[in-house]
Amino acid sequence: MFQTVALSGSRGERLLFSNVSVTVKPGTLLAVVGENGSGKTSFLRMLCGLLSPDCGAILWQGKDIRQLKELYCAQLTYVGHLNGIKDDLTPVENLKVSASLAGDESSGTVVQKALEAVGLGPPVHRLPTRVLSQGQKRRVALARLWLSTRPLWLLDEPFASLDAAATSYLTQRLQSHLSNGGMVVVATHQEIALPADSVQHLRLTR
Amino acid sequence: MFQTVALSGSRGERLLFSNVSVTVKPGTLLAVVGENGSGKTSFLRMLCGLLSPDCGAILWQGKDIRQLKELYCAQLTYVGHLNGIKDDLTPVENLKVSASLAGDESSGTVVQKALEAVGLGPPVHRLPTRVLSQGQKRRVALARLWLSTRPLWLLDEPFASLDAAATSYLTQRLQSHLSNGGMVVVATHQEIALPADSVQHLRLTR
Amino acid sequence: MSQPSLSEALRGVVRRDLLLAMRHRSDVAMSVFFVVIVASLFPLGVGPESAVLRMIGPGVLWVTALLACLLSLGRLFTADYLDGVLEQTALIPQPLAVLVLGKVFAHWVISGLPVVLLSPLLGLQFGLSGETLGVLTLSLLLGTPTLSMIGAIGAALTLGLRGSGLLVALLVLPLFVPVLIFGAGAVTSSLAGIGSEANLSLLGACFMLSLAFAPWATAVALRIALE
Amino acid sequence: MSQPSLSEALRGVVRRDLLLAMRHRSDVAMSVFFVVIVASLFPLGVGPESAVLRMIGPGVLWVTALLACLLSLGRLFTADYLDGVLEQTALIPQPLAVLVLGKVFAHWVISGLPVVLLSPLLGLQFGLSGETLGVLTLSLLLGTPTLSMIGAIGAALTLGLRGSGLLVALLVLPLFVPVLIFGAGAVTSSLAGIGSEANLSLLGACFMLSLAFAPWATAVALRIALE
Amino acid sequence: MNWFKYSSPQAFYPLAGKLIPWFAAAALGLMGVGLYLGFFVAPTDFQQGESYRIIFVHVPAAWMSMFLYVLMALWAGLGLGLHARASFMMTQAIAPTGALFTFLALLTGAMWGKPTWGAWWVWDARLTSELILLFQYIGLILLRASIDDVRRADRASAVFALVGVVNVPIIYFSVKWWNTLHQGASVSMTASPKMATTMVTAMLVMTLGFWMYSIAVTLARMRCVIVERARQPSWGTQAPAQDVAEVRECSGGV
Amino acid sequence: MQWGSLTEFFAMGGYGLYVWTSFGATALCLVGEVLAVWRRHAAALAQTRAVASGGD
Ligand code: HEM
Ligand SMILES: Nc1ncnc2c1ncn2[C@@H]1O[C@H](COP(=O)(O)OP(=O)(O)OP(=O)(O)O)[C@@H](O)[C@H]1O
Ligand SMILES: Nc1ncnc2c1ncn2[C@@H]1O[C@H](COP(=O)(O)OP(=O)(O)OP(=O)(O)O)[C@@H](O)[C@H]1O
Ligand SMILES: [Mg+2]
Ligand SMILES: [Mg+2]
Repeated sequence: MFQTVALSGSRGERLLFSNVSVTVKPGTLLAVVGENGSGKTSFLRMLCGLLSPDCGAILWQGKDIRQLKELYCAQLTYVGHLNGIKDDLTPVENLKVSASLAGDESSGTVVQKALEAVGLGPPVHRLPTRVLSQGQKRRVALARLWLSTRPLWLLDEPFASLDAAATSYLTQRLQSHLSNGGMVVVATHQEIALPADSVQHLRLTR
Repeated sequence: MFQTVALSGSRGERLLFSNVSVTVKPGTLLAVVGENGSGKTSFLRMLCGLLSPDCGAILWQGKDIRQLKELYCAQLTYVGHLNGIKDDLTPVENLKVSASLAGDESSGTVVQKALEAVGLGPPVHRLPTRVLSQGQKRRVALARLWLSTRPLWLLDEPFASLDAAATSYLTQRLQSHLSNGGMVVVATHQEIALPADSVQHLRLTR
Repeated sequence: MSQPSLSEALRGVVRRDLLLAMRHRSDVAMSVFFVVIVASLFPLGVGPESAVLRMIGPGVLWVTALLACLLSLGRLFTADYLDGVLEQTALIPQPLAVLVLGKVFAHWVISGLPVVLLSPLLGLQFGLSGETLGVLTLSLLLGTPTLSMIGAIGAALTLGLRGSGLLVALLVLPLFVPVLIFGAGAVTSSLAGIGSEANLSLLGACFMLSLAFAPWATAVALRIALE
Repeated sequence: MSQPSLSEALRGVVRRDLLLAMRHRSDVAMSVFFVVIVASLFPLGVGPESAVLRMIGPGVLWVTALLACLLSLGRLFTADYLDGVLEQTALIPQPLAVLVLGKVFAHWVISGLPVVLLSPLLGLQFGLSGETLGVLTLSLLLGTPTLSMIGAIGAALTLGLRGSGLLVALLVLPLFVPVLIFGAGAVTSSLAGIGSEANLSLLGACFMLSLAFAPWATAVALRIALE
Repeated sequence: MNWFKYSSPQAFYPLAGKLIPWFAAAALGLMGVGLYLGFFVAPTDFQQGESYRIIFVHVPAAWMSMFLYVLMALWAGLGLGLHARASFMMTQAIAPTGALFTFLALLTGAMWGKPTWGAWWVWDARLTSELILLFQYIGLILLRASIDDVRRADRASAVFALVGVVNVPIIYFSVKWWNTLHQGASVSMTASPKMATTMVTAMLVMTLGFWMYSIAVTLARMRCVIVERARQPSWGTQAPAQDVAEVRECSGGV
Repeated sequence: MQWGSLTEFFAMGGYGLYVWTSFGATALCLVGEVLAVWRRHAAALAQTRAVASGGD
């Protein structure tokens, strides 16, 4: 179980949100919605521990993440606005490195299967990522989710610049993660096609 | 009138599209659609003259753009995947500079009105763009369209990472441009809420 | 339709780059401090004998100026390339070579000019004096814009052909060498009491030559990089 | 749940950076080439007297190595910061300081080690010989990793700031100076026939000190930059 | 005892305002006495003649330059450790004064070097390390100036200040370690003073005067920083006053 | 007291230039710093007042 207690966050001079208390139970998804600049990204980065809150706390299984530190990092997979992939490596190499750094299985076949799952088959997966299109790069970043065995996923606008096919792959993957008892927090502008009882909304206002 | 004649383009070893002939009449919009990596961006950059075609030609008012050169550049406004704004300048400064470089009016009031039109009011428009959110940065890039008096607009996924409000502002602006006899080419994954008779589709396949 | 005049576009490009520099005024101070520090490193490494220092002074100061230019070349196009401003610049309805010249000029004002203005002081640190200091300043005033222009070609090529660091070095450093030799030579000959006119006029020739060709070559390289 | 062992994570970080370097092998050649060119410019500028050359040799070579390190510092974190790899690295469930050490090690292998290996050859150019060449190489072997570690702090502090190339120089060069003095001092004293042990052991102390503190300070600075 | 009571800007601002005149008066008085002792009581040096009187500004300035750096680094460490914003403000307030004294030590040293060594400048270990100290101060100020975000600027410059502290012992012990042109310590705890007692007294009084001056100026600059930062709503006019201790509790506890 | 006359005092045994430059520069710097801080304080207060009266 994952929860925030009376969380407040600000950037520069602006208070973005205050007193946010939400609980994400296993098998549920929290969709963070709101206008541009309402603080979704900041909220997600705070949940990762990359940004420190003004006040309040974030609890993982009832313990403060500032005490858990690396133990907490081992529970989460974060995909941000930035893809976090190296332009000069191929998709296969990128995934291998990030999987091995995450401690997931990183053999060639597993990685290729993950890339095929996001529709990056044989001709493309051996090109340097630099020459791929915007949406293909995003797919490479998201392919990490097909390798991740961690319970908590934090995704920042995963659907941006994806086409319809990729959107449905990703939705299915989210579905299967939830049915395995995983937890997901997504910042998004789109509707997510998941059963309503597993989705919770948090609306941030400007 | 703007048209392509038997245009073919490739990147690296891959032929992306061939023999594309389309005509964009004043007051109409061409929506370029297709999967991720199907070549939409490449097509748009070719229309700008940034990329050269394998064969075929691009005609502006019946003349080849390779002959027109700078004269053709004076007819178009391009908003790419990249925002083309300076992170260290404020939205106001960014717009002023790009408007004056384009030869458009660049007085403070005009620029501020354009920014208000995309929902970037007083507190935000004086911050360095670096601290703005993903969607707010995109809005700054798009605000150029509110200043542009040029007939041809080439837009690459303008709706990506915009919220619902910004999407409707932009749609209205496109509408008014078309009704003034402008021409628009858009690469997009979304539906555009414009009257069907002014929209033409070009589907690229992988 | 709307089209800016050439001088308007040029001024726009220069103004934006200077505005960016003024956003962090410390930037300008920085290239000055860089030169001061590097010039101070040599006496530390070489030792304090003033005869030796005077002998190596012109060479050291010139190499330092060259390095300051080299270090700041990264600023010239990379940021514009990454944030998409470069492709917008390429679409401005004016010759790209002229706009490039504007950018190079702004770059020189930020990174080269302060070094030129500071050079008499640095010369003093190395025990140069009187007329020699004047020659040093003049040679830098002629030489640093040349370095910026030549460097711009290299910077543009690095954008296009990725990982071609070696190629760029091979291309640009040999072109830097004549400037360095004439520049340091002018100062050295003034130190030795021989006239420095010959070297200075060669520097001037380098300047004219690069003014004629470098912006054009840079513009071509940029268009390749943007493909 | 899944968690990589410390050594596994460390190896992963190092492997990725070396892989990237191998993708552009010319980048590695670049720092070698830089050192060769800068070191060769001096005999050109100063003149061919071998006594003078021998005297300034140690200082010039050390300053050159230092500048090569400085020039390549930009590569250390900037790319990772811009493409989001750095924030992913900060989320790896292992101490960031250790991962930083891995990155610094890879950086040294790419930009420092080639210079160390090349140094005997460069020393010959300046008329150094025999034992002195050995001392030169040894001093660089001890000194360049220290420079990389100290440089990493500056690179992390200035991450994402404009004009960071020069700012980093300003922050880091003062801290480089002791290393430079001990390093060049070791070679000079060996040239003069005095033992170089004192200077070398001071270099060693610098190395240990920065090994103890620099990765930690760098990690703190990186977390600040990522906020 | 609430140690953080006075680190709250709202409490500190008027307190500093009240303290400044006292320290300023002390500074003026001490410097006056020091100058009187230095110029009218202390005898002429038999080796250097009257030029040695530069010592009465040179040594106090040099000492203050190092002392202020250490002090600044201490505040920086405190700030990083306790997340106390007031400490960072202290760091910010001290830096320019430290840089000024470093500059003065260099300048007066050069003024002294010309008559005694025959050169304005030599590349001696102590001179060089003092020059480096100046660069460190400048680097610190520039680093802060190039970061817009106050929070990041505070913490980044704190890290740099802490890292740079290694240079201070190098400056202090350089004359011992490298046996150079510059004079060694003539005042020390262990050995009895080598200088005439009047000279030492004058020097110490001047140092004390500089110290009081530094405190006064730092407090005044602290007030500037408080006002400048109070424009941000988290502290000043718009939001209710917040104690630093409260901020700490809020972000530290659960 | 070792000074016979005022001129002797200012001559400083031939080292007047060095001694008085040192002390003069020090005095100038200290006074300058005080003025600079003073002005900074005034400017900061003025700007805060401007922001406050501007009503945001
Ligand atoms: C630019 C040149 C100079 C610089 C940067 C410089 C720097 C310093 C520094 C940092 C100190 C304080 C260190 C300590 O207390 O141990 C100091 C102290 C001192 N300096 Fe200098 N100095 C310079 C030139 C000179 C000259 C030319 C003389 C006299 C010939 C001189 C005489 C002294 C003396 C007597 C002390 C006091 C040492 C003690 O009592 O501990 N300095 N100087
Ligand atoms: N230094 C600062 N001063 C004032 N406001 C700031 C500062 N830094 C960031 N902000 C504001 O904080 C907000 C950051 O929002 P964030 O990136 O979390 O938005 P978001 O909800 O992810 O938006 P988007 O949908 O566009 O991605 C922006 O509105 C930005 O203007
Ligand atoms: N050197 C190369 N070799 C092979 N293929 C290449 C090379 N360079 C680019 N490509 C391919 O060209 C295509 C570029 O497509 P482009 O960026 O135009 O796609 P897009 O339709 O805009 O996609 P998206 O919707 O993701 O933005 C990609 O599929 C890419 O893999
Ligand atoms: Mg966001
Ligand atoms: Mg695209």
